[in-house]
Amino acid sequence: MNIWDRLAKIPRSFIFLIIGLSVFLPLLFKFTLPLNILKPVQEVYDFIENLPEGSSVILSCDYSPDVLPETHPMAIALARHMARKKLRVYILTLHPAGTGLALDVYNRMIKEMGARERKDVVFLGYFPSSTATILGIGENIRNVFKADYFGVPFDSIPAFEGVKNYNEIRLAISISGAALPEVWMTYANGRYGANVVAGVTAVMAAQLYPYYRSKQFIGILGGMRGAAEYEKLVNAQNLATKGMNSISLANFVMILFVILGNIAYFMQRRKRR
Amino acid sequence: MKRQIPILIVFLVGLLGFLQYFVTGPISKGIYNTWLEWFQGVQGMAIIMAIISLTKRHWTNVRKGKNTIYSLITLFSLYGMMSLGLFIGIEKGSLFDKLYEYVMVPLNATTFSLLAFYMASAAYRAFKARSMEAILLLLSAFVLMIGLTSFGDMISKNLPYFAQWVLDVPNLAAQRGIVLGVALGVIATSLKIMLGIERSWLE
Amino acid sequence: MGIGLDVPKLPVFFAIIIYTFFLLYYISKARKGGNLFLRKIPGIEAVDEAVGRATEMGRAILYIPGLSTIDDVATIAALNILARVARKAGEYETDIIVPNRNPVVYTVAKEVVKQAYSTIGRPDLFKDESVFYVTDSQFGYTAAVCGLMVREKTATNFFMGYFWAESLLLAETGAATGAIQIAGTDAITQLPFFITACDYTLIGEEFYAASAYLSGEPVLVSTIKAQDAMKLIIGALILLGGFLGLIGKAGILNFLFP
Amino acid sequence: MITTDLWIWLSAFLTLAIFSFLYKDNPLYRFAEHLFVGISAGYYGAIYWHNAIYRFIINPLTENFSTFYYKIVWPELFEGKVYLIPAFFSFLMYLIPLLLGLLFFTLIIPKYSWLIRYPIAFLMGVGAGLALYPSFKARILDQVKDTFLPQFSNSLHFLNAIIIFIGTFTVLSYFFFSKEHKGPLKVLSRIGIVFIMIGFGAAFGYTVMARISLLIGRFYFLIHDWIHII
Repeated sequence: MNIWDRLAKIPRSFIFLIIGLSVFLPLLFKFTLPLNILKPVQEVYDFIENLPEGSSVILSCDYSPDVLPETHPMAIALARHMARKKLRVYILTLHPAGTGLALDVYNRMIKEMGARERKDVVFLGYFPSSTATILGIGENIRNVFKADYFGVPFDSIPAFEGVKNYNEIRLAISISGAALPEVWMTYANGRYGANVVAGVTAVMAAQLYPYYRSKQFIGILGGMRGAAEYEKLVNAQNLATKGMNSISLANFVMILFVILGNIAYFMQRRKRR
Repeated sequence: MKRQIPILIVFLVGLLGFLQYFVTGPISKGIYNTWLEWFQGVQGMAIIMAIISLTKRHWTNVRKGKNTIYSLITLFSLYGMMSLGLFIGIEKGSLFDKLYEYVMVPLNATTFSLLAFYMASAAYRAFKARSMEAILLLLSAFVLMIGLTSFGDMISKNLPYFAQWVLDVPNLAAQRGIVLGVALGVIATSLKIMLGIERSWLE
Repeated sequence: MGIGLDVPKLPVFFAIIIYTFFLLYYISKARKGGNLFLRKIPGIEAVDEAVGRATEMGRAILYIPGLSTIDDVATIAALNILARVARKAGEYETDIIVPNRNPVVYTVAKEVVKQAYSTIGRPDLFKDESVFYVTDSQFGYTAAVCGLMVREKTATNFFMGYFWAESLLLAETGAATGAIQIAGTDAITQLPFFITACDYTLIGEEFYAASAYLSGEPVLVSTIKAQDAMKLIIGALILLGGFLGLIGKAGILNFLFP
Repeated sequence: MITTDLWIWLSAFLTLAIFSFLYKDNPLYRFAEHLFVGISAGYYGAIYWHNAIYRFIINPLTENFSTFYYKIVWPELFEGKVYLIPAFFSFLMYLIPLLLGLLFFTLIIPKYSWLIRYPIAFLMGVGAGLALYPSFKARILDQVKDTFLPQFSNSLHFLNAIIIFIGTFTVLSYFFFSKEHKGPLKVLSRIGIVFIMIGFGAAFGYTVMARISLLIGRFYFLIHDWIHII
């Protein structure tokens, strides 16, 4: 039983343990591996950085709890940047199961980021029909946002002063694990020329990059890496950065497994011939 | 009666659904919206079929005393959750919503996250460079798996851009070629169903 | 009433009409006995070799007809190939094991295997317990079949039909037992796992073509022929567009695209 | 340190129950699996009732019936003329999907369960009919148009366009079955399989990362929301 036979006989649960640890351990420690900022993310940061104080921005958290690991850190990192820039942020969701997480971003902006309720940030809750909502904002936000999630009427919300539609809304950010950013792009950008940014899971990002290249999106945050890059830009490294460390280590271990497995396979075949 | 009328329904409903695209005016808008509304309504009611077959299967288990406790758990959670949603409501903060967030989501996410473990074990035990095709596949996968992580940044500044390029160009061409073929297959199936040639769904 | 023709969309209308014509043309030709040529799919020899291998080793063949329902195109294709594999297994008198996840597919699969044995004049070879229903649960079925692969030490594993995430588990366990494995599916997301873990994989349409070739069933063969005809047109259009684009005249074709 | 929120405890328990399947199949896992099957069926049952059945059949049915009813009882409520026929017709229209949907219940009565073919026929018809135009346009025509080459310019953009052109054409030729892969077709399909393998490799690399992100989410939940280690 030379080394290769023994290697070929490693029990499955041992492999599970190794990959489990390679994902789990990086979460415990606070260290940052090098991470370059790619253009699609840098352009989002630069765009928000150049917005004058008090500009209005829509943050649409169109994701449900099951894609939380990749999308929620994006929303929080973007919210932190916009709070620091003293922008006026309107938070809503077009996903039926998105209300809870959108509310969490709202509460964090008030408690941790010093945004003043209904002056710097407004929470508007869930809107069932995405197309009608996006088009409605293009006409007049007064007809769409009649009151905030807590029932405070449109007119007594200072954050809405002087804002009628996309002409006064400098940016619409849609974060989602589904195709909602595409709906924002098709109608908000396509019909009203609004600036749109997409924050999507890695799987969805591949489909949206062609629209970034044709400038229909200002920029795109893709998967855990996109979130980690933005956390690095606003230097508030959090879940996404730790997540990137886990992904890097786990991918490395996965590649080692493939190489090791192939070596054991070929060595054994040569021995048998 | 059992076969002719369903095939007639499929043909007429399908034909009208297809032709309305090519006619402008209120008539075509009317057909499109009505078809879409009725489709969503009837499809919603199709869940009845799924729930009936699920109940039938687990109820026979209970009656035959096979796997009873587990089948009872399925039946109880099925009708419990449904009646909560139907009679008490599905809004934010309702018990139904809490069960969704604290029971269904973790079960779903954890079940799928098991795949990360199975992939690692498959990477070691099964992914062999048996053929030229498999070698190419593994190399392209490595480029992605290294390029888009911190190791990619360590190796060289433009490795992430190369990984992105592999996604944007060769991968896009391959996916497009496959999508063209699959789309032709899907359309052929739809046409055969509408024309009553494909009848396997009638059994 | 304001009814008008939406002219820019008409190219799609004519394209669908042409496609329907090809379908009906080839189906009538096939039904009138005209021979429709389909090239031999390399995967089909691999199927016969794999059955031969199991006979040499004197061990059973495992055939999984996918985890989807009976109306799924992939399941129908899988059952066509099962008929061929069962016939070959009968000729070599090698056992075949067919575990099923869907009750309806189970009843059809049993009929297919019984039919296969009687067509080669060996109805006695058919063992009733060789084709069985396991469970409806995705991972429950997978765990049971993986256990079977390791216990029975099947020499050849076939994974034909539609699969979800469990494809990885099945292919990996089979590879670890050293069995020859052949897969065929149109589940695009699962193909990478099958390609690296199996000895041969029928990719997407190749899988349909193989089942059409093996079953020789007129509607199936003519569908492949009609698709090929459309592929010729699309290929020509791409070449034309490419050439015209190079000389900056691609605009001529814009009328084709609504 | 450890959270006191019982809901979090329940989620943590279920998460560990599913993870236990990694070691081996056990009663804890089977409980969680059967709970999952039941609760998700019940969830979709309620969601489809509110967002599909009620919204597209029951609600319009009752609304149309009430307008039709009031048009008879209080015609003066509607200044101008009262059109009974269109009101009745629009009410009737929403009876059709309701009746079709109710036919699903015949599944329980073996003698009449063939009636289930009518609603299925309607779903198949609408599904096939409505999908023909969009799928042909979006998945064939738009893809072909985007493969056309731009004018020559020694730029990366042009190089990419050439690669996409060659890749799409060769992958298409790989799936051509009416002629033996000999001569030029053999070369084309060999190039095609190279592109296919690169495509599948990229998709594979992506799936690995997507699954690991989910696993990170579960571990983070256990050590942050449940036991507050970090």
